Amino acid sequence: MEILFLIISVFTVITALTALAVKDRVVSVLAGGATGLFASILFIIMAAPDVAMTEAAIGSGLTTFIFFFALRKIRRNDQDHSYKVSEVTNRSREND
Amino acid sequence: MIGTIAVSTGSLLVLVGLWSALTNRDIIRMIVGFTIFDVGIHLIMISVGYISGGTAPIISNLSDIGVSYVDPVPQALVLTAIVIGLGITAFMLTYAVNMYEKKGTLEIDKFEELKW
Amino acid sequence: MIKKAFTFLMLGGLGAMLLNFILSFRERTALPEVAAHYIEKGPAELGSANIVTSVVVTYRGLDTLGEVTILFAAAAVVGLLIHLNRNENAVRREGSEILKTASALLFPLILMFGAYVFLNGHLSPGGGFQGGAIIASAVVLTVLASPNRKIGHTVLSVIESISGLAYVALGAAGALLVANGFLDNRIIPLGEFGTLFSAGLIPIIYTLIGLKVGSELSSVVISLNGETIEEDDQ
Amino acid sequence: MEIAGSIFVLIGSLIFFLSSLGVIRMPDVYNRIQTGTKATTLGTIFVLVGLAFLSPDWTAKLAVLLVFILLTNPVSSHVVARAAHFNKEPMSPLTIEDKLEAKEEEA
Repeated sequence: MEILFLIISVFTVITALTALAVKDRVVSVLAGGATGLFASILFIIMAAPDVAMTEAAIGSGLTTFIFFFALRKIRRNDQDHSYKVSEVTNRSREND
Repeated sequence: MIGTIAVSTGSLLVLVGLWSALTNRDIIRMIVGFTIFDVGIHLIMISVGYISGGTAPIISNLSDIGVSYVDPVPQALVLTAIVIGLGITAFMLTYAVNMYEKKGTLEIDKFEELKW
Repeated sequence: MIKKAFTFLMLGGLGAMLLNFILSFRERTALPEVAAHYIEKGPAELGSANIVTSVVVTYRGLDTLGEVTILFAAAAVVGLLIHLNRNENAVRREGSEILKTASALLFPLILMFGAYVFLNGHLSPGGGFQGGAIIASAVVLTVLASPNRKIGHTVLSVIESISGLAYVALGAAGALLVANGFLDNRIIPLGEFGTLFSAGLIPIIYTLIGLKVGSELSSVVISLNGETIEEDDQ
Repeated sequence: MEIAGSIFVLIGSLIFFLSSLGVIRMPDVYNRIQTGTKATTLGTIFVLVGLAFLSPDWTAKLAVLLVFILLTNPVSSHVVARAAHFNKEPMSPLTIEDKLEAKEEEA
């Protein structure tokens, strides 16, 4: 059981680091949701099924949905959502 | 052993989330950092209530004696904390959307009104 | 540059504190006094098999009331801020026939599953918060399947206010009738341990919490899904 | 009983492994969705049947789970593929026919 716990902990940290390092916003949001999902497995092993259910349904499911709803509002004129500083600068200049 | 691993994982998640929230230039990814921070805090709280070899605090039989259960109080706290976390995330995202509508960008350096 | 150094310094300090915490962390071998009381006396006192439920609903019920209030405030602020500029006439691409049929079929099933989860909150893992999240996910499914349907907030707000009012009223009844305190669940008989209709008020209150949380999360989702005015690049 | 259940679970996990192999192996999004979903549906069914053998008193709940998976899994993969199509994800050059595109042009 400890080995399984250790492996899933490593996965949790790896997905969190992915959310930090990756360039694409969408992938970052998805990696954040995956962190919650792996953490809910950890909660089950630590004998907390209530918390695991809540984390899987709310922390991982609904939060990701809300992020995507917000991203859909944002992406309307930000078609190239891969994040580049120079582009953002140019666009704001055009708006001025 | 499980408790120690869980506390270490939670601390790493806290650090990663805070790092992401502090150093990113993109508001959406700062908010993702905050959710990761949340998950780390929840892991630490649950592992403080963990008792090695304990079972979940659900009593199927009143006459069961000698079964060791884990602490239910941190679990109840985390249960409410997760739901509040969703509310706070929705709130932050609403602000992000409104800021985007005002400025047309999500880059934090472009919001210069509050700079000193 | 200074900002970066400050960030490093802060994270380093926090990391050192957490490292210290990890190194001094010892797993508990015995329960603290309060938790031991909850586990030993809880089933006999309140009749709920799931101790987490009895802590959430009764022992720390006032905390839960405050928590639901915070969620209500968050939902209200999201609705207020996001509705400032809403375009009612925007048309979105409809979902396909398969998705619409499946969502019409699945919507009542998911609602039923949510009701199952919060009705059995005192017997098995689950409860109002989880059931509310499941109900909100059913609403997400309909919103995604037919995005052009206008979903009014009226029904949701009516359900939300009625369940909130009933929650506070039942809590006050516990204080007034039994005089054991706010949110006492023993104003109706406890019933047989381990059956669906047991544990006094706990299933009723958790159902109310489930309806309240479900309608609040659904209204957050619907608000965030609402269309905004398309800004043309001038 | 136990051996039969274990064999079913083993077949299920083998199908999972093959599906993940297919996700790496396939050339474009649509083929990946196809391998992924087909094999996860079948793999989950096998694992659930094996669990029903291993602990017979869960059978009713596992049957409900099976119905839910059979209802939702194909629909979700269909929606993902459709979204990828409308997002103009590139197809593999080996693709012969695109019926959705033809239907859109007709309409």
